[in-house]
Amino acid sequence: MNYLMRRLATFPLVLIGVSIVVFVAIRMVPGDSITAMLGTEAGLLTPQQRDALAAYFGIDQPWFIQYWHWLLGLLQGNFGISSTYGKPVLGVILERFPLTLELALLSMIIALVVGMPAGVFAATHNEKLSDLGVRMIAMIGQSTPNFVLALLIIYTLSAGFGVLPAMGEFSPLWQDPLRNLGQLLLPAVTLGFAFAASVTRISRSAMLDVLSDDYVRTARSKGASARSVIWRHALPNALIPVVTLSGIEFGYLLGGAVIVEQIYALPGLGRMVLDAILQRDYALVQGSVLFIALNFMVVNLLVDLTYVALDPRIRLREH
Amino acid sequence: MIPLLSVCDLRVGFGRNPEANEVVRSVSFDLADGETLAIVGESGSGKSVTALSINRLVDFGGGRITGGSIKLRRTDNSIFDLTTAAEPQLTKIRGAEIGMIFQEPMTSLNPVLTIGTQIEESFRLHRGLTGRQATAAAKDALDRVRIPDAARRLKYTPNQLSGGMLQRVMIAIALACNPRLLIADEPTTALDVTVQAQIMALLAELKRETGMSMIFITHDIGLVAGIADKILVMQGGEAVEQGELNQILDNPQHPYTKHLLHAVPHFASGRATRADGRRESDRSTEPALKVDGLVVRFPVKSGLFGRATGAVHAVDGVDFDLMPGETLAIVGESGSGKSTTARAVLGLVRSTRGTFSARIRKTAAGQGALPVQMVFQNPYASLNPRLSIASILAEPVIANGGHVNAETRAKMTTLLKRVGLPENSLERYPHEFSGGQRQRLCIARALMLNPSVVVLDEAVSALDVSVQARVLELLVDLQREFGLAYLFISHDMAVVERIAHRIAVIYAGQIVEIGDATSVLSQPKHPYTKKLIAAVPTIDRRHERFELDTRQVPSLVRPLGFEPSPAKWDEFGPDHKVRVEA
Amino acid sequence: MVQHLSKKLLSGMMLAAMLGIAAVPVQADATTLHMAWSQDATGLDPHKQTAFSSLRLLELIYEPLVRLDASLQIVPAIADSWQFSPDGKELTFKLNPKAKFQNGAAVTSADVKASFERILDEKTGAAARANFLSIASIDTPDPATVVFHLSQPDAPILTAMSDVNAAIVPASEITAGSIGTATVGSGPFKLEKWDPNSKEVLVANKDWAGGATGVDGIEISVLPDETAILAAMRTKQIDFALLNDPLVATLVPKEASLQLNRVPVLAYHVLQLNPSRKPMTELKVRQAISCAIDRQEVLDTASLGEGKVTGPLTIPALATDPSQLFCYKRDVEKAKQLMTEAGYPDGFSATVIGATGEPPTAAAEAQVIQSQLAEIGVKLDIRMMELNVYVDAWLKGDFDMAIALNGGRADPYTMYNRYWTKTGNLQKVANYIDDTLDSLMQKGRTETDPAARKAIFSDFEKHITEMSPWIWLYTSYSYTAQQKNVGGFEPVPTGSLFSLAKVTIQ
Amino acid sequence: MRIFRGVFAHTSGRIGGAIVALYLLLAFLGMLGLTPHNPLMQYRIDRLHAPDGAYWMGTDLFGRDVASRLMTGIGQSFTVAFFSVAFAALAGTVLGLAAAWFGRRWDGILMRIMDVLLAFPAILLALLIIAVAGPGTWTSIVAIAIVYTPIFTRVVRGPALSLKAREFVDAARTFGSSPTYILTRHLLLNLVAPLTVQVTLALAWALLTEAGLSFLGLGTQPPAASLGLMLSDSRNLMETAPWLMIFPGVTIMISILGFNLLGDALRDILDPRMRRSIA
Repeated sequence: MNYLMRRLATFPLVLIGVSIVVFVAIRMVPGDSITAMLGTEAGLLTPQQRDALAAYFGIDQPWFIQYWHWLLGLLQGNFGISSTYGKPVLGVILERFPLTLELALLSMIIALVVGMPAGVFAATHNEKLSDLGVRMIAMIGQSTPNFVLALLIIYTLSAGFGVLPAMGEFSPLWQDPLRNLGQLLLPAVTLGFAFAASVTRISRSAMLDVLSDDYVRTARSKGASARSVIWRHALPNALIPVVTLSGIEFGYLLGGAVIVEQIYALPGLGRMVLDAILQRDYALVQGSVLFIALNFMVVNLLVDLTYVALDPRIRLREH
Repeated sequence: MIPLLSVCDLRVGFGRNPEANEVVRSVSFDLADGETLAIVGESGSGKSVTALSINRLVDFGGGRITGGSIKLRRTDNSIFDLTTAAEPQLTKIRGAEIGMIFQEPMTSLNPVLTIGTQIEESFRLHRGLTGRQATAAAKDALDRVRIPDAARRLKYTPNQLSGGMLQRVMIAIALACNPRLLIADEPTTALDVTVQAQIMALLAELKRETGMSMIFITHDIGLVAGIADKILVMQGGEAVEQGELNQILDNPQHPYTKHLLHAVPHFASGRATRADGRRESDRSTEPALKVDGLVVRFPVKSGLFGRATGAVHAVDGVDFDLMPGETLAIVGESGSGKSTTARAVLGLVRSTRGTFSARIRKTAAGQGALPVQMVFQNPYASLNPRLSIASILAEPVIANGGHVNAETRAKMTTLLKRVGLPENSLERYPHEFSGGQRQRLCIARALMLNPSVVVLDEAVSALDVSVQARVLELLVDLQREFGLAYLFISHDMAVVERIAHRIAVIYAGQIVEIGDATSVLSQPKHPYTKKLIAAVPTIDRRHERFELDTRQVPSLVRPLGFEPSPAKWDEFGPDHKVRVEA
Repeated sequence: MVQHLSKKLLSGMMLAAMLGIAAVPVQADATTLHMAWSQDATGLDPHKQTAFSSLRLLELIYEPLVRLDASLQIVPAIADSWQFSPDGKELTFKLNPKAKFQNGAAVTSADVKASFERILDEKTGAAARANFLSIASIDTPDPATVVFHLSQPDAPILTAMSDVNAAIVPASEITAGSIGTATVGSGPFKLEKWDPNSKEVLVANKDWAGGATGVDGIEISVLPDETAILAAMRTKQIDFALLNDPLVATLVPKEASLQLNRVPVLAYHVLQLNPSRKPMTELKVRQAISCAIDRQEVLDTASLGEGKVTGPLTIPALATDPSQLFCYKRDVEKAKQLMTEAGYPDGFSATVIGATGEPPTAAAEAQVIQSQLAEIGVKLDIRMMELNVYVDAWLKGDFDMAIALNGGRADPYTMYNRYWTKTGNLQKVANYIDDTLDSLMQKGRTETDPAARKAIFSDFEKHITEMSPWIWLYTSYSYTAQQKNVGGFEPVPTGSLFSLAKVTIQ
Repeated sequence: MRIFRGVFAHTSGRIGGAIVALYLLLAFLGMLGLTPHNPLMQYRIDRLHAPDGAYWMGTDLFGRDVASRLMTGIGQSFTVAFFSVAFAALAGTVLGLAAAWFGRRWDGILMRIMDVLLAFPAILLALLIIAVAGPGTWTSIVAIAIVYTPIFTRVVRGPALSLKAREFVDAARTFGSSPTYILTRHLLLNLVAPLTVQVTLALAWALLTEAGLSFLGLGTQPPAASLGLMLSDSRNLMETAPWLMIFPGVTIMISILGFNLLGDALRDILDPRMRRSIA
């Protein structure tokens, strides 16, 4: 409990760090909301017009004053107004978040459902031909850039089979589950492929480590069968690295998968932030980076809590 | 009567070519019902591999039985050859007919499962018990190994129990289905001496209760005196001698057995202490090291802001002095504060209070000298694996502003030769040396700076018994030659007896008894010292029955500001005093 | 058990996916046009937005007083008719009495006046204000009549008024300050939903003065990857799409069910030199660069030949045959000669900037030019930048050379006065002006006789290509792709999608 | 030397080592200009030429030889990967050692800063850095390096903390060895093994990241070739000229495969945990 409180107490600190970095960085990037809206036509503006637009976009003051106002707003739960969406930032983020969350979850499910059994299989067939096969596939999975895989999938499906997941508008799971799954399955497979490969590799090596541990020998000395040794005794102990990896990967996915969202035209967080940066939608960039960072930290905390649930030896301590 | 187990010409090999890589060569023995066979040997003797071959767990460690037979008489009196059995048959025999316990109770239990689940599994596998029945059986099993409050402990996970408790749990698991054969592979090596005595007592009692046979594997021939009927001595993969207990102990034939019995330290209740270098009574010389009122406390923090709410009183008011050429042994069990005392003397932990004074002796010009040096317990961890021996030996010199010149090199070579290492060692790396050799390196390194005091923190504990003896000899020689004072930290009474002039017994951070080695060992006065000495296995005490004692070491965590009451001492003889317990 | 379960779960998911995929092409609502583009509108204020996609979207919602047809002739929109006074200083519009805003109110002269006053108000920040600076005052004699009083004769102002940046918005919305959040136009479609960078939903405006629309609605999806747009068209998810990249567009005709529409546009690809930077300060250096570039090859490589080599004037009615312009036929020898004369026989090094993906051919153009200029010893360093970063550098004139795709206008004065007049807002980007250019532009502005104007601008074109501050390269096509059952779309050089109002689906 | 022998004795080490060596050779030849054609030469009449005897892997949109560009592209991609990982490893090592050594407050501050960097979505962090500094080889290197620094910091800090508690460090303190000596000889020297493994695996990731950045137009600048840039340039020509995607795609996959295999082998050889179980 204390640990939890202390971990949570570091959150604001890190978030303030993240927000300052993003606040300054995005303002250091040449170009601003005005050029983002007007492009080269911005050159036609008179100084008065520019000032009026700067005031409109709220970028007419030094950055630290802007930051102060933004921080004050944040304390009241106000993330600001997105200049492209003309809506409160938090609302925009929350609209995009379900897709990103679902995509991340689906990818992780695919990765775990495929990767863990494959890893266990490879570990129990250590150095046999089947192990080498699994490892080779996993290696290829880890080595394929996801945009290559995405483009190949899209091309094969549309040119070869004349089908394609619905693009553009996203159907939330609770509105049209079938359409939703149809939309997200292929992106999830695209992301899940490399993810599954990592899970395979890490569960294989974790299993190999664990299988040489003393308590596995104890289990065998009790007369436990090979299957029971693997699934009951070894696997729970091999889960920690798998959880760590999945947690990190999941945390990253919650930040949005920019490239895959771009190719599959999914309105997720990643593309939203990218567009927000390109359109110099400062409030949206700040809000969403903060949101993503918070998610990442929460996922990390959950991973740590999972450790405790998985392994009673682990006590929650700093570091 | 057909023996329960008959091992004949057993050969076991490892690797891709097991025939060429045999670690057990032609071992044969018989074991009758209710009999206990002790297999004694040092590391690499093949004793554990022999044991693991019996229930064929050796298969999972990459080993293969390359020849011979292991015949087990099953419950229905049929004879079954384990060497050719298939895995499904073996799973029926393991646990049901052959139980096994291992050296490291801390790692031998599955850390993520409750001990209840782990005990129940045996009943589930071999008795078909499930649910409440299994739980009840598990509770009975814990009761049987004398674990108090068994019902509650079933829900514990291994990390919540001490090593001794865990070894009892292991025994409960191994004996759950009343196997007729128990293989115990160094079951007490990782445990404190008093806990070891408890486990030995328990095993002896259970054996009497159940009439099972036992194979007891150990490196400590003294330990088996109390429990074995027969002894098999192994060396280099071969059985060099076997026979009845008394015959082996009293009339050994093989030179190796003799060596084990005589050259190796065995506890002799103060009869084997050193005759040389006794403390002189006039006390005119200045001590090499004097420790006064040493206190080491570690804050216990809790709460959101990590405020200290208490302190672990690791060392709580320790005083002693150490004369040049003298060895003071500090003995105690794990957690008693003996290592912390040593580390505080070296400045590795910050002492909360207390003073040290160490005598700096005159050294050759240009070479700085730190008066106190240390040799650590684990020779594998105390040498940086990435540095050559030359760099390792040069480090203390460099650290004290010296240079690696011809003089330094000459000193290195001399010291290496003096500690008995080959001359070409300088260019080699630690991994090329055995444990004993590494410990010699550590000693040489400690001597590079001409210290007046060497702290030896369990310096021989990690070594094989015969190596131990030789390193102890070296230490004694060096002490005489250089007039070194040793602060010798150890839990092992037999070792302490061989090297100490004086002994300080430490318990819960305080010295409870200190004095002349012979006096303390032969006439212990403090109850804790008595208990400690009583627990030490010796060849002399054959078939002695130990009392079971389940008391735990008291907690050292005290509230903030707690101060122990000042010590009162009873004097027994000229150099022997004992703390008076309040 | 675990393996078994997971297999079941997987096959269930696969099934669901297949169903989901299969369900998509079957569209129940046949009169909705499913459209896709790769870049979304950036905002909804018709006076402020200048991005291509924003204009294309707003054109369907808002109407200006007049608009341009496919041959760039001015045709009625909100205004039925218009008239310049003889001295050219008064412009009178008669409004279409049927014109109605989507809130039901009629479009009146007061709305027109309010709209233009909003554009002219510096607080609005309307970029188009620069085109209307000659408006001295606006009179509204009656609800259907608007009179613009001009401070000087301004022939191009009418063309400028055809832009959606001069759209007429309700005066009431201006007062309410809701322009840009609520979209109340008088155009053929109403914006029902806008989910930026994802989707727009447009529904037909039943009250539109132009009559009934061909479809009941348009759903625009943003598919950022054009390859994916093509893939979506193959599977009939999308009926109509806007394409930017000629590499993708040229694949469309290979699909039997798809049709590619292309039309030469007014926008031009150009290599902008910065004559304020050495050695581009030297006329001969600039001319050498012009001579060293094979414009046709740039076009052939970067755009797969999809386009036409052009001079500065891209308006078909005014354009000069490029072969008559200075060095439009590559002449490396002459270029080398010029370089030597300018004192750079060994060439020089310079940096060329370009915007990533804007246009998609920018990087390719830069690379071809780099390779061509290498032949006369000019070592180009290419720096591709994110669009906004590029715009920032471009507006500051902070570049040696820039690859650009600059927008065209139906009137040459509106198109170029910002660069090539002494008072042009973007003089600091162009960094080159001479008296000839300035006076030709001023003459062109006031001249109303088409033949005389053509002569003036022809001189302008010849002069500027010879001075070579910029190297005009080519105009490309605007591409739209459609299913063959979509009918009635008429592409126009401005890139306007206004004719979607009359598109039908068979 | 021991490592080389170890790699050679290890099956996947042999394959991985061979792949990496082959790539280095190709990159080296590319740098020396020993390519079948000039990688920048635009053979205008042979634009989008399918692979044949003259152009083994075909030509691109500009008529440049794909095989030659791949050779220099490998050099470019490897340069980005090597330098970014080197910088990240260097910075991570210094920071990780500092955090472990100074402990307490400094550890807290440093690790919070790393948390800030880690909590930032990696690709966005790279994107912002590149947007601020302008794209280019060095910017990519710095961006990728910054993204990886916290990872290396963690990789170093953990083992450094446990090394700090090892007996040979205690021993060094009892001699009075200077912190510099302990940090370099006792900590750093023993961190070489885990760092080597992490570096090899990070190289694979850096190659992928470079490809991703190029896909977003933020990586290597034309006309220089990098594997990622070639791949991303090919996407709209996937149907017209599939070889433009296939060859760089396969090249990048095999290179990452090579680093992964090598990394696995090094882990097997260098990881004391693995060695213990073999012994």
